[in-house]
Amino acid sequence: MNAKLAVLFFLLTIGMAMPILLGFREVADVQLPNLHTNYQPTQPIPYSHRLHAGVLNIDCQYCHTGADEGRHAAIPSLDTCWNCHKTVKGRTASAKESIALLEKAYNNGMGEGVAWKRVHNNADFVYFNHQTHVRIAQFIDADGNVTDGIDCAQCHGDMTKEGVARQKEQLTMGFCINCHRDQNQRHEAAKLPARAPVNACDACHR
Amino acid sequence: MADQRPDLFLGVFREQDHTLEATKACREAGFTFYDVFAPYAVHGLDRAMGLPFSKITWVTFLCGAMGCIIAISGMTYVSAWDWPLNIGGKAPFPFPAFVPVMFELTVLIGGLCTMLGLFAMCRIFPGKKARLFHPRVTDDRFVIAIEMDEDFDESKCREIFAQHHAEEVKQVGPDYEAAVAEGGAA
Amino acid sequence: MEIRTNDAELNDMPPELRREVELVSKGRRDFMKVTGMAAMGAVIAGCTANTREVKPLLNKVEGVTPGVSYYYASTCQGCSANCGTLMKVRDGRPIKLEGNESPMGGGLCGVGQAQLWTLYNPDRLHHPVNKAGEKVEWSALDAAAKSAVGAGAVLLTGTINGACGREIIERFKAKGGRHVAYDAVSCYAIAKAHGETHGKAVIPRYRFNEATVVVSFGADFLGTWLSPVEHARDWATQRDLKFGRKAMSRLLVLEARMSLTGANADERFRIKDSERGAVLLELANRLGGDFGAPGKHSVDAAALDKIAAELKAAGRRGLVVSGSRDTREQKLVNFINHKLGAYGTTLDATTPSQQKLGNDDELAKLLKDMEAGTVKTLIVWGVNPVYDLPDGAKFKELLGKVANTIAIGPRADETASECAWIAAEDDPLESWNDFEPVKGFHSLAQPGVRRLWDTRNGFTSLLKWLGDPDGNKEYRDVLKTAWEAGVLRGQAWGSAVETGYVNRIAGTTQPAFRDAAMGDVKEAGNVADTGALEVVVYESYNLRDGRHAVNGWLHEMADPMSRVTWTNMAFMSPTTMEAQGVVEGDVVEISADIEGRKATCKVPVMRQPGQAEGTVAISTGYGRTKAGPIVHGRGKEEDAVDPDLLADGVYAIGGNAFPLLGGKPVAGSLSKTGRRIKLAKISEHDSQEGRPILKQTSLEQWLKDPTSGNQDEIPPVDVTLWPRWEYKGHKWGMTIDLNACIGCNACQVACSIENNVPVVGKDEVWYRREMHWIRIDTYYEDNDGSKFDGDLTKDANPEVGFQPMMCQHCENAPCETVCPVIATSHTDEGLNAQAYNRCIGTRYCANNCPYKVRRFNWFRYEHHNLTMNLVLNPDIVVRSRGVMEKCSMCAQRIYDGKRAAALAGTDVKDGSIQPACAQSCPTNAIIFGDRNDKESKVARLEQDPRNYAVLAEINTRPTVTYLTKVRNRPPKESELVLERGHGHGHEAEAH
Amino acid sequence: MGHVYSALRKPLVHGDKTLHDVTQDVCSSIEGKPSQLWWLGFFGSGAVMLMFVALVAYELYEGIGVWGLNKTVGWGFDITNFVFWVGIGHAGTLISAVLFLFRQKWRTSINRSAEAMTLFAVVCAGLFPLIHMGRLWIGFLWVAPYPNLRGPLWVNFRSPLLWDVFAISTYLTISAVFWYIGLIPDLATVRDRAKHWGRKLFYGVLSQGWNGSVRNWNHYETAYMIFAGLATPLVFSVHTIVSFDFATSVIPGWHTTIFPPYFVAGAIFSGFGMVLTLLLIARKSMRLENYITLDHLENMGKVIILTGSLVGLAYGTEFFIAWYSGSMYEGFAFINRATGPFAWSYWIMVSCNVLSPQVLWFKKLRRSPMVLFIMSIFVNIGMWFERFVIIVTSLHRDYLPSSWSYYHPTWIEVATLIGSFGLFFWLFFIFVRVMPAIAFGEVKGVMDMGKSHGDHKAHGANPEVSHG
Repeated sequence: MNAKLAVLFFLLTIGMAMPILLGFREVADVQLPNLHTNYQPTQPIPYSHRLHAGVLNIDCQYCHTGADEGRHAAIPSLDTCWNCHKTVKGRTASAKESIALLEKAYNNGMGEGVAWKRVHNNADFVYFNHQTHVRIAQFIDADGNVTDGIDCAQCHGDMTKEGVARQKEQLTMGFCINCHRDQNQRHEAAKLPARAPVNACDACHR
Repeated sequence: MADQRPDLFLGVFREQDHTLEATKACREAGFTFYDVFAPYAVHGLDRAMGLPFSKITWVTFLCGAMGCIIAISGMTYVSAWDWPLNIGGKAPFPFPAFVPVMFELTVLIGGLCTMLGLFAMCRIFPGKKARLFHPRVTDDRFVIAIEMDEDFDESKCREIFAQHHAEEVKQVGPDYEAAVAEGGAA
Repeated sequence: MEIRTNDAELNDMPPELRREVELVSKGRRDFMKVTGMAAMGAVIAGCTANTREVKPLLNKVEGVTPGVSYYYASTCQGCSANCGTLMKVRDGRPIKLEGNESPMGGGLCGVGQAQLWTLYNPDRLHHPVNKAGEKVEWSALDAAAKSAVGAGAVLLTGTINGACGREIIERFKAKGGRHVAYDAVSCYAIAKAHGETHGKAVIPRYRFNEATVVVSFGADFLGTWLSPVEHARDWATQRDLKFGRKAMSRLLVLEARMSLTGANADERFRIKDSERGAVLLELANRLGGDFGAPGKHSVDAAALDKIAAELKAAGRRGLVVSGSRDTREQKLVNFINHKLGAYGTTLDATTPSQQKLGNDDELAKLLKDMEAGTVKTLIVWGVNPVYDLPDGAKFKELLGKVANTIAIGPRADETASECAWIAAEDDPLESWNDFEPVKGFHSLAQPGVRRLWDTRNGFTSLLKWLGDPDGNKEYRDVLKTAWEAGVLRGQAWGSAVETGYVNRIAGTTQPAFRDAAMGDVKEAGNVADTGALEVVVYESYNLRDGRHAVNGWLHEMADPMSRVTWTNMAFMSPTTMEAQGVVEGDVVEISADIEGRKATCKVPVMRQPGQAEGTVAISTGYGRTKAGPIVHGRGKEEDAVDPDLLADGVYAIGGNAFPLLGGKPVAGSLSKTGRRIKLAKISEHDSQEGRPILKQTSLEQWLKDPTSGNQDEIPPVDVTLWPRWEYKGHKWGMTIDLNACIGCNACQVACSIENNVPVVGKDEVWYRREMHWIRIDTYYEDNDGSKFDGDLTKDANPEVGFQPMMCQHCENAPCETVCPVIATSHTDEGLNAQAYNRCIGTRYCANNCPYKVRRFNWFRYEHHNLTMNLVLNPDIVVRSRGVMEKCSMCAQRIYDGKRAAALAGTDVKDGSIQPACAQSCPTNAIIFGDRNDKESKVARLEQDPRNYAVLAEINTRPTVTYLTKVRNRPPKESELVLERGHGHGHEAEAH
Repeated sequence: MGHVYSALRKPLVHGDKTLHDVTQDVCSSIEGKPSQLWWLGFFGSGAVMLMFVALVAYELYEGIGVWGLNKTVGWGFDITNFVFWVGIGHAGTLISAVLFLFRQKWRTSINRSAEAMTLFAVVCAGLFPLIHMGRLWIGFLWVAPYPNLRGPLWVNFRSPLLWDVFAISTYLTISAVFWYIGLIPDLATVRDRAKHWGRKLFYGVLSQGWNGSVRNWNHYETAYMIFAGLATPLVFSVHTIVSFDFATSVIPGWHTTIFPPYFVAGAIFSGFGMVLTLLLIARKSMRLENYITLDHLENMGKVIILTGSLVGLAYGTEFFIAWYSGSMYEGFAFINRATGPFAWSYWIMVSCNVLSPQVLWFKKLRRSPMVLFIMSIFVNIGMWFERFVIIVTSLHRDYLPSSWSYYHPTWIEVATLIGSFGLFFWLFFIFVRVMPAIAFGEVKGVMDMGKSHGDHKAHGANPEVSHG
């Protein structure tokens, strides 16, 4: 009886300590916006990546032009949309509705614009440059295939399968640094210059 | 279980020297000690009862060694294996820098485990009800509790107790859990 | 409203500024819409944590990618020098100003770079106002002005030298108007003297790169005089001993106060201003003049003989300059330069400087007319006479006699607020303009941002009031038309805008010297003694003539000599202080009787070793009363000024010295106010205590032994427990040539702007908590180069050395070892990186830094002002409270440079990456590069015997190294002729 | 097994006490109603403690800038207080553990309160590194090596500050365990005397059903000795590691190999000073003259003069080595200590730590509680200033003269120091009301010492023994 009580007590103590130990990582990081996997806010216009990027096979950088040119991939300006939707008015009722929303927002360049909700939010103290990753970096996959530029899907998931944009990965430091290390190892294995900064805090934090 | 346990024969003493001598005498007489109770650590009483040295030293040694190993392996993993950063131009495995933490973790884990080991060996834990064979056994009374088994000789025992100025001699039944006073006022 | 920080806990804060890039991309002219949208986004985002809104543009702006910086050439209007600038424009807003390499120089001083503060400071006029400060409509103002402008109207301005600008002034004159220009800190005496001696009233262009011996009589040409950045760069080319150069020029300075130029002098004589004429006269006598006996002065004859001999030996490569406001003294200077044959080499009167076109005589006439009541309309533009005229109080009175007063300006300053109307003017960074700082060199200014508020170009206002049709055009178009007509000569307008300047400098024969003009110079050599206390008023290094009193960066840029911020001071030599019975910090009233006018100025006393005895030097620019809340000396607006100080008439940021400015040397008197204030110093100690920190030698020694001055008593022993880390790719390094550093602080301001370093205010600086990542250490040394014992009363004429000090990026960094959380570690490219967001603020690293270059965020410094926050660099985080920060060697620029090289498919070229400090340095003292690239400058300089690391003996192995300072100390009689062969000047030019 | 002590030894407990008297004497202070003096002390120190809390809250809200630190002097009162309190915390464990191992039986009457003092001093000490961090709210998490989302980023085991984290937390834990283990039998006594159910429950839970079994005493005594054995190197290691904060740095005046023994001697010195202060107050106010005898005080006086002289020797050695090293920075740092802007603090330190203990060479003064009390206050002040001198005067003028500066502490820092004393005494007042302040279980074990053997009926007073 007493022995049982003793065991119970010790289990209780450990049981109480565990959430505290586990809580450490949560408390420290829970507020970071970059952890929201499956974050899929309702957008003012229910734009479908599956339709545009998947079915219609439009290249990511047709709209997200900045990814190739600078730090920000950027949400396209509305004239990019209007370029096609001037003529493409949609077949289904929901598509027509969405395009009408776009038309209203754009209004021949005089509209109110669209306030999209950001899906991928890196913490502010992290510097990330799309151009470096999309245009300069070399990517080697697990099978050793080398590609110039990293496919958007590596971080953003396969948007051709998503409707409204959704966050796939937890964009944590661990996510970044582990990829950098893997890539450097694969580059070294392939006798290519390993250029992903690993031991360089100032690459992202400055 | 309780019905199989023998009755206990108790002698209550006021002086540590009397208790010590009585204990020795009881042991010479070949009685089985249930236990001896004292308000403070009386030197030699444990040996007089024939108790061996405590094994708790092993707990300390093993757990302390474990603490040291945890420290050195953990620090090596963190500093030299998981991410060998260049910090102040020092090597990824700067052993001298690890010594303080190795020592501290040895002491910490060794110490904490000793505490837990002590509680386990003494079978005490918070909430356990104290079983007192005399209300003032934690104040100024000493109690010798002899198991009334086949080696027990009551008259001899009474004689020993009386010889050593026992204040009180009594027998408690096999269900002594209920017979003894629980922790409380004198 | 907060700006985003590196603080994880604050991540639900509005994202408007760090993330505004997606909102912004309408190009640099659609700014207002963008700020409006950003603010809206902030409000929305503030309500729901972790939901951030992105509002893209309606139409993409061609050629502009969000988040990418573009550079635009322009012209600095921070002072009269009109240096070329490059504006770094990011998402429609300028975030950094840099020097534009041109025949006029390169690099940009601290004042020029700090102009961004003036642009974004919301404390300027947002719309036209009337005298009561009420908002008025442009139409009402225009109507009133139009009726007033015409015959008899007077336009009072500063220097206007642009081709288009002057043409518009001509149009104003053509309508019967009269134009009066003056400079608050005038060089009119030089022009006037040249008018008499050469028949051309011009200020010549000085070419210090041609001079091997420069003698300056109080002309602070490295600090503030005429075109300091250009002069500093030119002068430094003659001081360069890198890469095999073996000769350097001599600089001799005769002055009363210790100026930046004096601090860099090889030989310095302390003379009062009242002695200057006499010394000049005697020197002129020795160089072929015969102007009679000079008055008493303190320079002994042998020294003057030497100076004369040196100048003679230098011949046409000699140069004498003077900051005197006395025409006769300037004539003596002209005489000497003429005798040396310097016209045509070291100074050029045919392509004169047009940086100071003010005419003091006309100003005096205007004042007389105003007094007489004949001026009916006065337009004041770009000047602040109530503050900066010696008798500003009288001008204020006279303004009352003028029927129509209109001010054109960005602020309701002391003068504008007395005018009936203020036509709110654009900030220079919002408007088009043109300049011709040197005859034939045309420089364009273009806007970097759409107008923030409802303001207007000053020329447009003027044209509108003249009824000129050009008034309805964009000023850019007016400018373009004018340039196409006069300047471009067929060159495309676009290319001119791209380069920022058009160079049409063409010299002709120098005008002949007229000996007849020298008739009255004898009087200049016989000035009456000014007694116990002569007042020297000089232009301050940061606020200049007072127009930058609104600028926090400049307030916190320390005076290079005293390291004091946020105030001007009454500088006196320790002996004079003793004689006057004052100590440092005493607030004193300096008063003088100048031509019947009583003038006073209340300032705290500061000791200045090396100043002439019996003088007190006070800088201009301070004591502004209508320059916004910043005059309270605080970084924060809400803190009021200490009421006790106000009651005493002492503003926390000093007193106005302009009233003490006289045409002749001013005899002053000192009275104590009984108050003592705390001086906010960046550095308290003057001496390096004999420590080998700023290593130096003399040219003579160095020629004998190139390692002289750089021999350690105990050479550092390279002891290590572990093998060194190898740096395989790049290994960034920096070398600072102490010979080139003149202590101007341009690097410090550049760094603060590039890296979002906060301004902390006077009290915090007093606590020694300024945040500068780079500082200039000023050390005073005994004149013989021995240890300066700190007893300033004994060392009357010390030598001065400047040493830029920033994070040394030590290989064995003491700071890294002690950080418990790896907030700072070494990168693979040899830099000491600080991850602010990881820092928990134990400050152990700062304690353990032998160079004391780490800065802690003691509070959450001010970033609450949305408009001011537009200046922040989006590539750099704003550090949170409780976080350590320090120089990152501009990591953002290094990565940008590497990215650019990768895009081009090349290796990083030496010199293609420039940290902000190196970029801004007018003298190229800071050299950055890859130590692993054996061809790079830094790697080559590692072999230079002058190369050393500060505190090498503690084995921190810094990657920042210094080159020993070489002083060209007075030569012995026999060695007067140094290596001054022919082709010397060409060699300098090649640099 | 004998406890045949020499009759020549002086008794450790005075007065004519039986075992029950001891229990009665000690327990009465926690069983009756508290005295007015206690209430005064409790609320007085509580108010100061609240001031401490308020000031810390203000500092955390505004930023470290409310203190007078600057770019040159990054540590001032905060770390001075930390080292000071850690030093104080050393005497308790030392008295408990080291004297236990050396079989110094006189420790029994003071070890309990000394251990409690250790604990509270370490609590006060541990707070200062926490509140001196710029971002406390994440700092206390990030110094712990736990798996996190930052991938392979852990903590820096090269940093002495991290060693500190481990040392201080280990020390606090082991001290608390040691203290608690010692308390268990005494708590059982209190439990068995308790009448109120709440007290029964409280002491019952804490005493874990201890019933005086000799089988348990057997384990207990071994474990206690192990703890003493663990705590003794620990106590030396803690201040050694604290000294590493300075000794492993590059700052002249800090970078000194003498620091570990010097700090340990200083810690013992200051700890005994504080123990003496507290004991003398407790002895007088709680009438414990029979338990804390003049002999105890004299012994402590001897320890103080020993450690004080060690500290004095260290001061001299530092100067010698600074000169002998030939390093201009090192030499300057020490000359600056004695003659620079902070010379006043140096001379306060020297006079309090080296000069004032010299009076204890005289036996008469050593046995005078008043002299000892005044002296102990001097030692406390002097040892605080020792840390101040080491930290501030070394920092304020280090390598580059351009960065030299003065440190102007603000009233907030001074009040925070005073507030930490409030916290310390507040905890101590709670302790003396709640826990048996004297380890009577151990006192009972040494009561026979120096008493005549043979009379078993009553421990009568021995007329041959003077009561001092």
